[in-house]
Amino acid sequence: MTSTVTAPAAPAADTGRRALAFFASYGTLIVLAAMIIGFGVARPVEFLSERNLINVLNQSALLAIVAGGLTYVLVAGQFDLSFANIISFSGILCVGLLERSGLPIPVAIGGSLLAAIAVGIANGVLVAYLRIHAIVATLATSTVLLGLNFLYSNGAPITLGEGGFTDIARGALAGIPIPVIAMAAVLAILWLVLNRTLLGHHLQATGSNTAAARLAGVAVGRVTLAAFVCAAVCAAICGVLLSSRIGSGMVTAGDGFLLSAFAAAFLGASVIRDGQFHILGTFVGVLIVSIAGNGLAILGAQSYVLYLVQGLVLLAAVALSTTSRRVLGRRRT
Amino acid sequence: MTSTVTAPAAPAADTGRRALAFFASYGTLIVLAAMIIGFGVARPVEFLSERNLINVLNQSALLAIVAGGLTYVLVAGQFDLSFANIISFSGILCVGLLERSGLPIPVAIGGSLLAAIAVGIANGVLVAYLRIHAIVATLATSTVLLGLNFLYSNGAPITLGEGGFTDIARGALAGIPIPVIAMAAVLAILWLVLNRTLLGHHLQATGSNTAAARLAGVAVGRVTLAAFVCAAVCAAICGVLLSSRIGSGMVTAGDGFLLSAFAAAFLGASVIRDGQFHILGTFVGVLIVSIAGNGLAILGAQSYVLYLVQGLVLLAAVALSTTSRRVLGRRRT
Amino acid sequence: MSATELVSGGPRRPVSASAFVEVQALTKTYGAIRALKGVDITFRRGEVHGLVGANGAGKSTLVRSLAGLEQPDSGSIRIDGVETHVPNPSAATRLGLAFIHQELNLVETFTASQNIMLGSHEGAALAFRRVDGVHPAARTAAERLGIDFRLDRPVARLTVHQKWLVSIARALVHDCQLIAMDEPTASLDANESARLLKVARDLASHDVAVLFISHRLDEVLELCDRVTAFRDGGVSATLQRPELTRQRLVEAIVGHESAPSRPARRDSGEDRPVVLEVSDVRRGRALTGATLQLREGELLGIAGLVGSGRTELARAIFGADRIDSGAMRLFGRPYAPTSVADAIRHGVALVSEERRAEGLFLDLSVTSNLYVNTWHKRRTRCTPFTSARRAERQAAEIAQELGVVLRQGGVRQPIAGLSGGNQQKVLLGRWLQTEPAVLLLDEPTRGVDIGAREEIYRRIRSLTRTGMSVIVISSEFEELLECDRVVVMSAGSTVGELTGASITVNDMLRLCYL
Amino acid sequence: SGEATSSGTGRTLGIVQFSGDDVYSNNALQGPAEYAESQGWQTVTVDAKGSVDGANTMMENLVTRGVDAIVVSVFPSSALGAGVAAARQADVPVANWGGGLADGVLFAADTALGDEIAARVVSDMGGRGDLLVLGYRPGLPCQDREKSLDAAAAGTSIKVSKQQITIPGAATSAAEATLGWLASHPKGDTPLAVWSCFDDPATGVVSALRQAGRGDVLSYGLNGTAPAVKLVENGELTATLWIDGPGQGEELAKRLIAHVDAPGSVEQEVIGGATQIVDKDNVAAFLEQHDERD
Ligand SMILES: Nc1ncnc2c1ncn2[C@@H]1O[C@H](COP(=O)(O)OP(=O)(O)OP(=O)(O)O)[C@@H](O)[C@H]1O
Ligand SMILES: Nc1ncnc2c1ncn2[C@@H]1O[C@H](COP(=O)(O)OP(=O)(O)OP(=O)(O)O)[C@@H](O)[C@H]1O
Ligand SMILES: [Mg+2]
Ligand SMILES: [Mg+2]
Repeated sequence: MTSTVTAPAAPAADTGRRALAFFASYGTLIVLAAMIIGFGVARPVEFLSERNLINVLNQSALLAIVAGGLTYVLVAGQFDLSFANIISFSGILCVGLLERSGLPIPVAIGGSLLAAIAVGIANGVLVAYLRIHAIVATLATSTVLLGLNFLYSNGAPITLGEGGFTDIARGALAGIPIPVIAMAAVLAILWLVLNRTLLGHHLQATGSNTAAARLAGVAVGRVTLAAFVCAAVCAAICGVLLSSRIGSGMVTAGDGFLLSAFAAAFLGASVIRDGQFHILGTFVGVLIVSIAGNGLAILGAQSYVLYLVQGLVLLAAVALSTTSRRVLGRRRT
Repeated sequence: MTSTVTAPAAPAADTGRRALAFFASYGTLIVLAAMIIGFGVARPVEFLSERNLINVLNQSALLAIVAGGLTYVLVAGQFDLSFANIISFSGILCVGLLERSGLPIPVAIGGSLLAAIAVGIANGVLVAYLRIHAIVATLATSTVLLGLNFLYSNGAPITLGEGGFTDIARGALAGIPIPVIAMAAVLAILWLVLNRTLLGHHLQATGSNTAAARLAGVAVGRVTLAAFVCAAVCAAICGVLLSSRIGSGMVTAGDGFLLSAFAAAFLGASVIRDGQFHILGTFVGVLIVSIAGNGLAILGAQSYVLYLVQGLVLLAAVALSTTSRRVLGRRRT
Repeated sequence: MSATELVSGGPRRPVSASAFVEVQALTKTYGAIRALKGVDITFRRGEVHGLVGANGAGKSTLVRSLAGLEQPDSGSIRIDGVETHVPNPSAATRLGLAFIHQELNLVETFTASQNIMLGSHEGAALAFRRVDGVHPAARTAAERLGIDFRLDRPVARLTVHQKWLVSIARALVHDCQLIAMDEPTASLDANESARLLKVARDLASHDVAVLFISHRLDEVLELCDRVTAFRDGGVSATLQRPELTRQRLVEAIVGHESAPSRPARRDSGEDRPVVLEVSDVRRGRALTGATLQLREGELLGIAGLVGSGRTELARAIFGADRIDSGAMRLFGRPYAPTSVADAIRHGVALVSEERRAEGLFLDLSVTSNLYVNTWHKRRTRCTPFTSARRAERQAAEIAQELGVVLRQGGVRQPIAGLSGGNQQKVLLGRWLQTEPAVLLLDEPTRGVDIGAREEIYRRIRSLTRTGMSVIVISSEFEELLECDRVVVMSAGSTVGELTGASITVNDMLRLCYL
Repeated sequence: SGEATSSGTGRTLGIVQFSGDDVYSNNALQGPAEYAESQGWQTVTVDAKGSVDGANTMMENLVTRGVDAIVVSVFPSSALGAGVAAARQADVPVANWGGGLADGVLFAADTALGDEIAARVVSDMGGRGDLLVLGYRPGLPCQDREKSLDAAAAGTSIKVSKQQITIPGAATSAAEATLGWLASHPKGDTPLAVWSCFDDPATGVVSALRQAGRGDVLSYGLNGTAPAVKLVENGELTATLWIDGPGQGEELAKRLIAHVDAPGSVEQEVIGGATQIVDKDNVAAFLEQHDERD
């Protein structure tokens, strides 16, 4: 007798299993909590001040909105690389409609949302009906959008005069910044639609098994298109708020959101559920990304520390739940 | 009997079908040919000069090398966001080893290849063994690499003295620039390994259906790891050549390759085979991307035209074959 | 008389005594589900060892543990007396174990030959070799199974059933000492099943240990030297050849004797109105003229050999495929579904034969799987929102009614955690929720245990009594004996019809080969 | 385009933009373009899209196209090896606006010019307090400007903390860094200031200050872009250094053209430029002078 199978589950290992199960579900949340506690202990006065916490939410707001929209596309089993340019595009368009065409604020906002819907439809048609791989299709629309941005703005930022528009992102209602309110509203709607409506159920089915969804009578094409439109609308909301916040429309304003939104959504997929994208998870992912940035900035960390820590936090957050699941289950073939 | 369904295939439609089948297989190549003819007619002297054609190949070389490596990861059904930072990283490291540590050229190159292999192994372990989603894992290693780049270079470019190293990318053998030779060698090896060895066969099986491959006894983990290592090595070769070409190591030198490499690989997936990644296809994709850039630069197009045309070329190249396949087949449920 | 008995039946070998694999006190839990609770079982060289048991009894889990796909929680596996750890499938292959798994797992972009040979290439990973063309070993394995289609085409272009043959052939290329077959005949027709049983016996006579899982008791009775019955994750009985009778098997599986009831067939129902009329429907080479009528409340069977176009016909009726020519009428009105959704609106439902690829949302909950196309009925009144709690409560009721064994996790657990048979029941439930007038069932009992099978037919019967018309496609002709009428298809067209007392397995087979 | 004069007939000036959306450098490149056209040259502008490899590629493409001189912007000349080599081989003179001299780069415009504003920062702070420096080391001008600031702050009791911003996303990353820094530097008696190495991050700084409601923090930028001047006008940005980029560019073009007309007649040279600190006090006058910028 040479090689022995030692059963991994020893007698007293039951509490171990329970701990693993806990880590598997809540690993990502634990990392978030650990980060908050860590920064809170290191810099209690600055980090845990009410002002800074509201600040963190305010900084998270735009990312959360766009990552929420992206989550829809990911739930539908697709991919979107165009939302960063939609952010820039709708910002430029909105500011341009205000400043160049002199339209009133609601009309300008409405106009840029409509334009974003058109882009979302284009993405959806290319992917769902012409069956072009989502990465190519959205990369292409994204490039075309960049061209349109340049065409409309000539590459230069369009600056806003002081006016009502910049108050939108800078104002507050009952002490809560308007972007935070917008984030709460958008996430609530996204959650409700995804979990409590036909569209949401069909989205999940489509993402889970497209062939089966189609054979169950789900209008897979329309559902996919809807996901792209939702993502585009969220990106446009983010773009409008961003241009209001920075006071101008810029060709590359949205670029910084591309990777962070993906990081947030994929982080979120390891929150509680295993590998499925969902709105609450994405929000947790956004918080992790934002709090890491905020806390390190408060600590005044060097750039290289910033990057090293961000990378490791990203890994830790996912690895804790993933490896617990693996040790626990080893279910997936 | 009232409603009769008439068969869609009319009598003379046979040549139509054959044309469609042709477009389905060669649509992407047709777009490439159309582009070459278009630029050739517009600027015959400059565009079609031998000098420029060698130039185009030379400019494609680095992108082709890194996109070839990326193709392996895509064939294995994974994703890699870290290669852009591996390019910068290995460039900085190689230049640093030469200039700061005064090592001889082969040692410096070997050192940066080894470092890249380590990064590739890290990616592979995270994805294949810890089962972290490739997007999160490679985003994390990529961020950590960026931190290391800043740590090593302090953010500033490390400049090379004129010396043997810069001759590598600027030299030529028998009139053929060395990067072109490197590209040919790398692509040939990648093609051979993918199509004529067990590793390549297993890579394809893993990417096509991981569960089935594992059931059949393919060492899925090891194969996936190998794919990430290949991608990292190709990125490092690209990074070394790039630093030799530009004469310095820079923190952001590789960033421009991220989206172009994806565009090339996904364009390539529509070449001849339907939706499968392969080395020759990727090479065609690289040519499309490079020739569009080169031709438009020779025409002296405005930025917005550049982006609009590139987006539309991307779409056209894929849409032609995809829609032909769709009209032709409509097999898929 | 069973279909298999028609074509098989050979001499019995004496049982050899050399134990090859000994499983001792094996346990495996999935969360709170105890799939295996201390199983002891021995597989001997030269013996065909049957495993039977209800859905979810743990048969596949045992096989998967041997294959290195699952790591048992405790217990041991001894191979030739040596306690052995099987970390992954390639280790299992090296140990001389080969497997036909319950679910289809092929690399769609590879050719049949490449799929058969996948995992059995030896040598350095980077040595040059060609993997295209047809490998001689693959051809040999294919010939053994009587495969008559080309092995050098991508399996994506094969039919489901051809894919099954490929998957079986893969297990035969290995030079193995134990071969475990998890419901290998579920997707085969009578002829092929018989051939496979012959292969199994052949292997046993060459001193290979054969492990054979099936819900078709006739096959088990005919083939196996010894049968172990599973119940709830444990062994409920082990029967040797002399004591092996159908009755005792049934007893061991369900825990009590259940008489296979054959409900009285109804009259042909000539007087009832015709609900669905299919006239000369054609599509490519798969459908070359199908004609049939379905009456209200009728249970119509479609018999045929695999590849005879039954699935294609069902898909055409269901709007999943366009037809080239021909016409259909539903309730007397012209019926030309433009899409699946359109067919569902017209009251047509199809439970597909390919459960995993075309039916299940593996990572979604049982509730989501059940309601995917009936969420609109779960809305809170006057709002566009579905009610989660009510939906789950009702889902639990429906699951109970269908006899789905949920155990822990209830209707919230991902359906991936249910055994194959239970998944099938959920799919049936999904389509019943759409309240169809015409229900098409393509191989509804594939992989379903005999208890559940009876339950499903009982349910179908009671559905027809409410006026629903049902079409059943099955490769197990005995099941079709339950039908009011049977249409036989061959090579894409309907070739005959059997009614009432004239429905016999023999007649069906005769028409198939006409 | 442009009416042909004797010297310029059939000649072309190639211009490599750093990135289509880098307003300041593109504005500066208007200088050489306009001057060259006034001399009867044609111009062709290409976009490196912010990628250093792209810049090398574009220079090669311009050489292939047969241009007679090249102006590139912002990328350090030391990282334009292949492009410069191609140009040298074809005897095409190269000038770099903002990237410094190198072998093969005949003329360069100095865009660092950071001393003036560095001195201003130190004097505004009274030589004490906390200063956040938002730098971008991959860019040569930013490197030099940071050095100027370090030199000015050396020997004072100003406490400097440094952060690197990212491009793209200069404004956003600057805002984030500023917010974090603000949280750990509450309003008090010590002077607080944020210096950005160019105006894009400075706009991010201003939005962070606004968001945090902090009127007590001084903020500085460089280049004098229109949005930054507007912020100065609104009193939100303390000061920015206007640099006459187009003027520098024009000088570069003059020398390049002289060189092409008579090779060897012009020395390798770094060109300075007109600068002016724009703050609340002189912004009105500044805008009057430069009304074409708005
Ligand atoms: N991946 C899994 N996750 C959770 N539970 C599982 C998983 N696989 C199997 N089970 C559970 O383990 C039990 C045994 O399943 P198993 O597949 O072995 O049954 P079986 O006897 O093969 O049934 P069938 O005849 O339906 O194939 C079932 O209750 C099933 O729900
Ligand atoms: N995807 C496909 N590609 C090519 N031919 C196909 C395809 N699907 C079906 N066919 C052809 O259609 C014929 C009928 O297949 P179908 O699956 O309808 O048979 P079936 O009687 O339902 O068999 P089964 O019992 O396996 O379901 C087959 O002979 C096959 O050649
Ligand atoms: Mg089973
Ligand atoms: Mg069938």
